Amino acid sequence: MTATLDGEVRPVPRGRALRRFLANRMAVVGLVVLALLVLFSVVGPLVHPTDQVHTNLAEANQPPSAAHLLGTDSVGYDVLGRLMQGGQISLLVGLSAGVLATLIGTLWGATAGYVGGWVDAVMMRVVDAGIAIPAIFLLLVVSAITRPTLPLLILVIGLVSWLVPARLVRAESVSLKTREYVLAVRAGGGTHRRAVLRHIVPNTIGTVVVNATFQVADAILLVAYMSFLGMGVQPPATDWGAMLSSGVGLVYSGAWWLIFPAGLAIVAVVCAFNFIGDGLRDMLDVKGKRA
Amino acid sequence: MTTVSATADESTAALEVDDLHVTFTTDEGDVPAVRGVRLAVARGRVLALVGESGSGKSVTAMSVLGLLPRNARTSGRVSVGGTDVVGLTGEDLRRVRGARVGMVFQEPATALNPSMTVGAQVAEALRNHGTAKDVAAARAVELLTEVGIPDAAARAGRYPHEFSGGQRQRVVIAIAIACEPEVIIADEPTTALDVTVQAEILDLLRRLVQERGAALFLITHNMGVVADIADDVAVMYQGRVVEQGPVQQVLTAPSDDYTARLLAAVPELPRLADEPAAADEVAPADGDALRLEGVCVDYGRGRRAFRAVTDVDLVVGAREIVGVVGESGSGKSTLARAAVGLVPIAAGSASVLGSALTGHGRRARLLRARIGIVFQDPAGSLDPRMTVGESVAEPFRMHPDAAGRPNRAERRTRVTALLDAVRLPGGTLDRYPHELSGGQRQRVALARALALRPGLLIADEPTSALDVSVQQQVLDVLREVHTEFGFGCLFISHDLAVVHEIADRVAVMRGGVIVEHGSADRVLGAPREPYSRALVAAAPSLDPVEQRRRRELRLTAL
Amino acid sequence: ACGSGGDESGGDGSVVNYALPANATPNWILPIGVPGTLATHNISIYKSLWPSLVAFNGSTGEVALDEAASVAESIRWSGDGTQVTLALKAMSWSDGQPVTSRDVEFWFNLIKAGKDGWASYAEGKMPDNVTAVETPDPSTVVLTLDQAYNQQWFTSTQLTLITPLPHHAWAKTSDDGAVGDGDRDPAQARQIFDYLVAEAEDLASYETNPLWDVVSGPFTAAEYAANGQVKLVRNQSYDGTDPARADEVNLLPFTSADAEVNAVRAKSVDYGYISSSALAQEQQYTGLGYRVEPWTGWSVTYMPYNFHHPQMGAVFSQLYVRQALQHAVDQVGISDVVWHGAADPGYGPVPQEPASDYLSEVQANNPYPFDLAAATQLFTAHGWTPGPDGVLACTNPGSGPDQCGEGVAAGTRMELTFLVQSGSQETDNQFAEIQSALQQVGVGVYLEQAPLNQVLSRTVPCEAGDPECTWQLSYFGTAGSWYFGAYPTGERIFGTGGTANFGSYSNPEADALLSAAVLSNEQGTMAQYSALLAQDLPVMWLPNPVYQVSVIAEGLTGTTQDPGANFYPQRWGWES
Amino acid sequence: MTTTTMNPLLRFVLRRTGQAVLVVLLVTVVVFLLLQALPGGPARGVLGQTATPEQIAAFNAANGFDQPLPQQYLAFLGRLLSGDLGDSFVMNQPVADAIAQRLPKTLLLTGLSLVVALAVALPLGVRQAARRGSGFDYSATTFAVVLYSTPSFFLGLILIVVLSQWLGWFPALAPQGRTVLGVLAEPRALVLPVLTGALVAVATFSRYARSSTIDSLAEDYVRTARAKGTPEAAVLRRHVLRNSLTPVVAMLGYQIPVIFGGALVVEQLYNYPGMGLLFWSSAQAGDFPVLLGCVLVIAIATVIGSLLADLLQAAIDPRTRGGLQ
Ligand SMILES: Nc1ncnc2c1ncn2[C@@H]1O[C@H](COP(=O)(O)OP(=O)(O)OP(=O)(O)O)[C@@H](O)[C@H]1O
Ligand SMILES: Nc1ncnc2c1ncn2[C@@H]1O[C@H](COP(=O)(O)OP(=O)(O)OP(=O)(O)O)[C@@H](O)[C@H]1O
Ligand SMILES: [Mg+2]
Ligand SMILES: [Mg+2]
Ligand code: NI
Repeated sequence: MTATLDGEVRPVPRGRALRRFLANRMAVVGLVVLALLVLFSVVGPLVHPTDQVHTNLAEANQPPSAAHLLGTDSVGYDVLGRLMQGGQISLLVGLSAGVLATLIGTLWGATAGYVGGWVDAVMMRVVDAGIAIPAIFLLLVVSAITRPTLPLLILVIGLVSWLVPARLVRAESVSLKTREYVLAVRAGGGTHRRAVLRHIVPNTIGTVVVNATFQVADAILLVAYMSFLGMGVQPPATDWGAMLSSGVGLVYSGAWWLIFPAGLAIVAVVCAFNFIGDGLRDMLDVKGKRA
Repeated sequence: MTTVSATADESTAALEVDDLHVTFTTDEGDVPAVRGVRLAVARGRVLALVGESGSGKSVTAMSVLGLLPRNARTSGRVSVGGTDVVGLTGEDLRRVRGARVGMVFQEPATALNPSMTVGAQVAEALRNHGTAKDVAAARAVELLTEVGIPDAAARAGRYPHEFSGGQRQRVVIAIAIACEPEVIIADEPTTALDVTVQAEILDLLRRLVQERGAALFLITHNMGVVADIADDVAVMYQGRVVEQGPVQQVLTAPSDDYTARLLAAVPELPRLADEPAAADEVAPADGDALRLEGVCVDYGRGRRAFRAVTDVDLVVGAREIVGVVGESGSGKSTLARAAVGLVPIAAGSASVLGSALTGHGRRARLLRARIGIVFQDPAGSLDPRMTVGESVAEPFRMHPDAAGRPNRAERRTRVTALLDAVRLPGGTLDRYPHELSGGQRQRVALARALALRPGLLIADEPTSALDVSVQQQVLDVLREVHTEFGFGCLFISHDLAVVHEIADRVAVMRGGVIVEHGSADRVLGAPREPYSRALVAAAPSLDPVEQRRRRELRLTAL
Repeated sequence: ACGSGGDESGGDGSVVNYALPANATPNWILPIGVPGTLATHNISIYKSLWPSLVAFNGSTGEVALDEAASVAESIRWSGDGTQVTLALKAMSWSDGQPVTSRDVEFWFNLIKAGKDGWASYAEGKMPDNVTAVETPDPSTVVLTLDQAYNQQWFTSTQLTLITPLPHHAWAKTSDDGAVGDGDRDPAQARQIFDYLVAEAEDLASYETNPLWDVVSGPFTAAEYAANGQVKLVRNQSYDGTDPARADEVNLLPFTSADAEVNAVRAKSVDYGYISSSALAQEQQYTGLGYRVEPWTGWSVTYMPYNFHHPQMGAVFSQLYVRQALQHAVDQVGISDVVWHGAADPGYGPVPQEPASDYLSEVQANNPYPFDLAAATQLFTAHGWTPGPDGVLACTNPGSGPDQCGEGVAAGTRMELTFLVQSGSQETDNQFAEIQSALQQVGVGVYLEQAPLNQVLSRTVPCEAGDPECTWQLSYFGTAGSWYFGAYPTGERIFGTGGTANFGSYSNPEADALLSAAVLSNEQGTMAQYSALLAQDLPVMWLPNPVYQVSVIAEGLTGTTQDPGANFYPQRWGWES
Repeated sequence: MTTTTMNPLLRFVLRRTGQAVLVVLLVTVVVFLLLQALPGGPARGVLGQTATPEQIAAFNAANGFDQPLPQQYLAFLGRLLSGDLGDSFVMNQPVADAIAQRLPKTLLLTGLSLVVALAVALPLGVRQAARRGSGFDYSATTFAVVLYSTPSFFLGLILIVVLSQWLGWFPALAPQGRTVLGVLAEPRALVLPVLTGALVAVATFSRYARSSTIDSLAEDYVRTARAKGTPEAAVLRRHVLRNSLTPVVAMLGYQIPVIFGGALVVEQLYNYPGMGLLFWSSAQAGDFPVLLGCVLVIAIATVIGSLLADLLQAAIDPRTRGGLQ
């Protein structure tokens, strides 16, 4: 009787999930775009070396030309080169802070929802309190008492943004923990850790992935807001968010090269992450019926 | 049995399936689930489809209403009352669904919307086809009463998770028959039901067929049910119909080899004795695997509180198999859950393998490692995001010490061996639960429960979705493992024959209390309590003569 | 109101809509400011309701006595310079009562009793320097001073503080209290002062409180909402020399400069502002029917050195260091490129725009022009050599002429932290440029950015041991670091112990000049002072940004922009 | 167990209210400590550069900044209990007045944005999931992501340039009425601010709705619903939507406090002084009483929001109702 299905079902090679990911064409496009952006930011400066340390007021505010493909900004930096340099920071901060926030938030929320009772109450009230203290204010204080460094920046952004995923995941966790497969783990003597990490968290993946992509976008933009408060990256370094927010003031001035390249880069990276997220979701989502 | 002409004109077939092929595209390639099935049911007749678990019965049924998942490719012809439904889409298809063809799904646990009251879900079936809102609501309560939900008016406002497995199944049946469709497709409609309710449901379905001239397409693995209700039988094996014909002929003189094997595997209850036998208390031998004393379980709190189990004493010996039978909703599953601490015990005490099962500490976990559990609903108890292999291997990873710290390869070997033991092919290892048939999932759950050679096995309907031949094999495995390692087992089933076959002792539950218990032979052969007698009498027999006797007995007993 | 307005201003709409600065909401109506209420929009509004006795401002293009706006007809000094006699114009309050010398005396009585609650009070200045106030007749006030002062200074900074208040309506201590001469008793005067301040603290009641209806100015406040919306309408009984030209002036609050620009582009304001970066696109606004006029402030902009900083204080005390740093600031480039021309280079303590007698040649000619080579040269000549990372370090300590200087330890690195106000693109760019230039000289610069309020809170005069003495250089000048009164003395910012001398700069020579500028009438003191500080660099001089870049609807006249950043709504009107 | 007769819902609400008080207290303590961490203190920032040391000392004494921190906090609590939020340092207004003036306006604007966003996002996300992988799905996703990744200050500016400056359809300034009624009197002027607030939220909600709808669509009960002949639209509406709401509702609870921060951009761009701006400017100006008042209001709103979200969630998923007890 074993033969019945043996003929029909070949043993699965590893990388089944990978294939499922690759089957999502948009996800692959996203991955390629992301790779290109990383290349652009990391390898780009080698191909297109520009002085991103010294200002050059004599060459400021130039529209695109052969010498400066994307023109220069208001202190004379080459915008293309600046885009590359800003990309390094934006990508790094966006990714790391997004991952950090998602990790903390997911674990926190899953645990709270799973354990329930007063532990849940305490953990979620902490989240409430965290949400109630507006991030702007925290940033203001942090910026007043520290000197921003890149790791600190990532940490701070991660720490102000884990609250949302925590809430989201907790909501799902509360309903997932009543599923029989979670009961089965508990009844079988599985640790709480296993129930949370292996059963609850993976089943919130759809929400988590969506949120993670938002976190990346948020982190990139938050750096821009933080520069406004004086907690951004230390000049002459820059990031896409800061480039965009400084360019926005020029919207009526026709200096499109100071607005749109940075804006497009942000949109591109967030879109790429989103489609990658969808792909990841497909990869981990076994039930979804793919067309 | 049936007064309607047994030789209805072929052309008036209410449901006709012709050369149906269904192939699933999966990551590992194509799975041909149905290969050229040809079937027909006329109005007023009952066609029973039996066959091996995973042979394509459910897939065939679902293709009628175009409900297969998107990775299925279908070809062939399916017509309902002359209309070809395979090509239908949109509004045309919708008008057939529910109104002309009613469908009862195999797994009732997941078939109901968890966030909608049961009454609303029944009423929706009516409203979809033009019934006014309040009329539909009133009719929904009637339907729920009809399928035997007690206190239907009040319970219509409850949510599915507040119902027992059997009750949910009845809700699904109520939905299917709501619009009095011309064709009723019932996929294992009575698996989760105890025999008394099963009999009532069969009566209900029979009435629908007889009085309203509906055609019933019944998928079941219960040969007793087939004998009881079917006019014609089709036998499926590996995606093909291997034999088809009138019930008498197929059951008594099977022409196909597989059919013969299938029939041979049907367990039979002993003839019901006319007089109850004297009580016999067999004391369990060496120590006990499970001891329940005065256990009470409540659901809800305050005014909504509901006592599901009342003052139950039950002992399962260390090497003993104790069967629990009884009415659907009588608290069997609740008792099992209470035994392993999944629901809190309101009063009384429970001890497992000699110690109380409390907390989540290391000691409790080690104790739990020695408990195997098969939940009633296999679909719900498997993590949808884990492959079968991962699910079955999970106990090894949860209790590496108890499992002897197997590495990856060892785990895989052992999982393969376990799957083999429950007669699942090795290829199942890398599939996800939703890619399996109901019976296959159930066996996965059993394999997982046996993974660590438990000292106590709680098996809640472990074979309800299996065809008798596989069931036979699985029971054999269970017995083998039992004799080899000797564990105590709480075996919950509504299939009295199966219980009789495997259990040493049997407890009969009703309304949350154990009404009778004693040796399997005595309780199932010569029960003392009227309820037990009615229960045993309700169990269908393969033998049409015996079956008639039982039905009469049951009617007098009630 | 429309009927009577037409004759003065002509044109159809005798209404002018004026955009207040972003996030500035008028919230103080009483012409006696208490601390925290001295924003120029508050002052401008109450001055149009209650004009000062003496107005001295730049509303005519140069900073001078504004006779039209003054309540005083004439100012006469006694020979020894210790007595001033002021004659009042024949004017009346809006309720018909005449404006008299008693109203001036009333002001003195209140201020003397409540000076510690008065925001403009500084010890030894008004009213301490007035020993007697006499009112020989209703239209004459004689002030006796404690000593002779520089008359220019006294007129422009002290007399301007005096505002005739409606004694007949305000000299009471409760809403329905009796009006009397209680103010002549200091204790009662204090009660009246407190009562008026308390009434003014109830912003929600401004529109209904009858106190504020008695005005002497060209306008009355028809609306004064808590959200900052103020509507001034012509005071129908005004009989002074500075009547309102428009019937109605709306002062519109804005939440941000962006929102304001949107309103400008929608032509819903007649007098607004744009960002300096928009100067490059001036024609966009002229196309909309506006003139674009940068509003230069009577101010200087700078970054104080903290001479008491525990490590760097000694370094900053070296003049050559300050000279080198100043050489690295490309003021012309920054003004033109970064500020798009909306800033003027500033080389010393006296505002350079508009030109005045106070400005010295030395300052005007910039003693330390942008010259990186000179900067480098100054460092190398004083024992600083670049380390492996390019940052200069003191390798030749000592106080000799070619050594680092007194107190500068060997190995001290030329690494500076600038505490800089955040939130302005121009400021960011300016410091990017300065950082880049200094880096080429071998000076490492760390830019620590924080909101203005933070910067101000942290920039305090301190002693080396104090915990708050951590700042080195501090910038709070996005809108100009310091606005002067009409007479630009800097005793408060550069005088030893001055309240706003954040960096604790101390130079006896400068102190002497500063006190002379206040006390003597000798010509040229201010210019001397200007030359001295332009050379001694008490702070790092930086380009002085304009107050705002105004856009003014074509046809709106009377909009000469006062460098003191006050506005005069009564002068605004439409060309016929 | 003694209160078994009490309505579980009521008990839940009561208990959560108790917790809410604790959260609010916790928040005020944290904020108090953070304020203390700000170097320099507010005096110079509030009084300006021209303030004399005497004025600064007087300011600090008047506001109790010269007292030890616990004492300051207790004084604050004491005032709070008597319903007094104190007076703003810079606005010449009691804090309660300032908040009372702006809170309704902010609630109005953001409430409208939220409603618009939900009305668009839910159907959009559900439809996307139903047609997963189609061109419609991809373009809607791209659209949502582009919207989301465009900072709202930029998005708002683009809306203004296009819809107001070029096309002249809507004014670029929000209604300037002083009261909520005054605001409502200018519906046309409300369009752009509401749209700006809504667009970002549309992106967020539609993505979550899509994701969880995909999960729900794969459930067996959807098959059951179809088998009874439920029209596809009703399947989505009755069976799928509700079970997909979990993350959206969780977001919603969080959205209430976000309103105050997120409204800032809209308020700045469209000249609509509300809570966001109040908080922002008081944080920038060191206006501690207003800051504390805002934080208090935000904390209360947060707790109410998360309470409502939890209640809503229980209403949506009866399985979790046990959690209420
Ligand atoms: N979505 C799917 N993807 C891939 N294979 C599937 C899928 N659904 C079902 N199958 C396979 O199709 C075959 C037929 O399944 P079906 O559910 O029809 O079995 P069945 O006869 O109803 O069995 P049972 O009695 O156990 O319910 C099985 O081998 C099953 O594994
Ligand atoms: N979570 C719950 N909340 C409220 N009532 C419940 C809940 N679970 C079960 N019940 C009720 O408790 C009773 C016993 O349920 P249980 O599941 O133990 O029955 P069972 O004997 O296993 O029935 P079946 O054979 O149909 O599976 C039923 O009446 C059921 O409706
Ligand atoms: Mg099946
Ligand atoms: Mg059960
Ligand atoms: Ni525990």
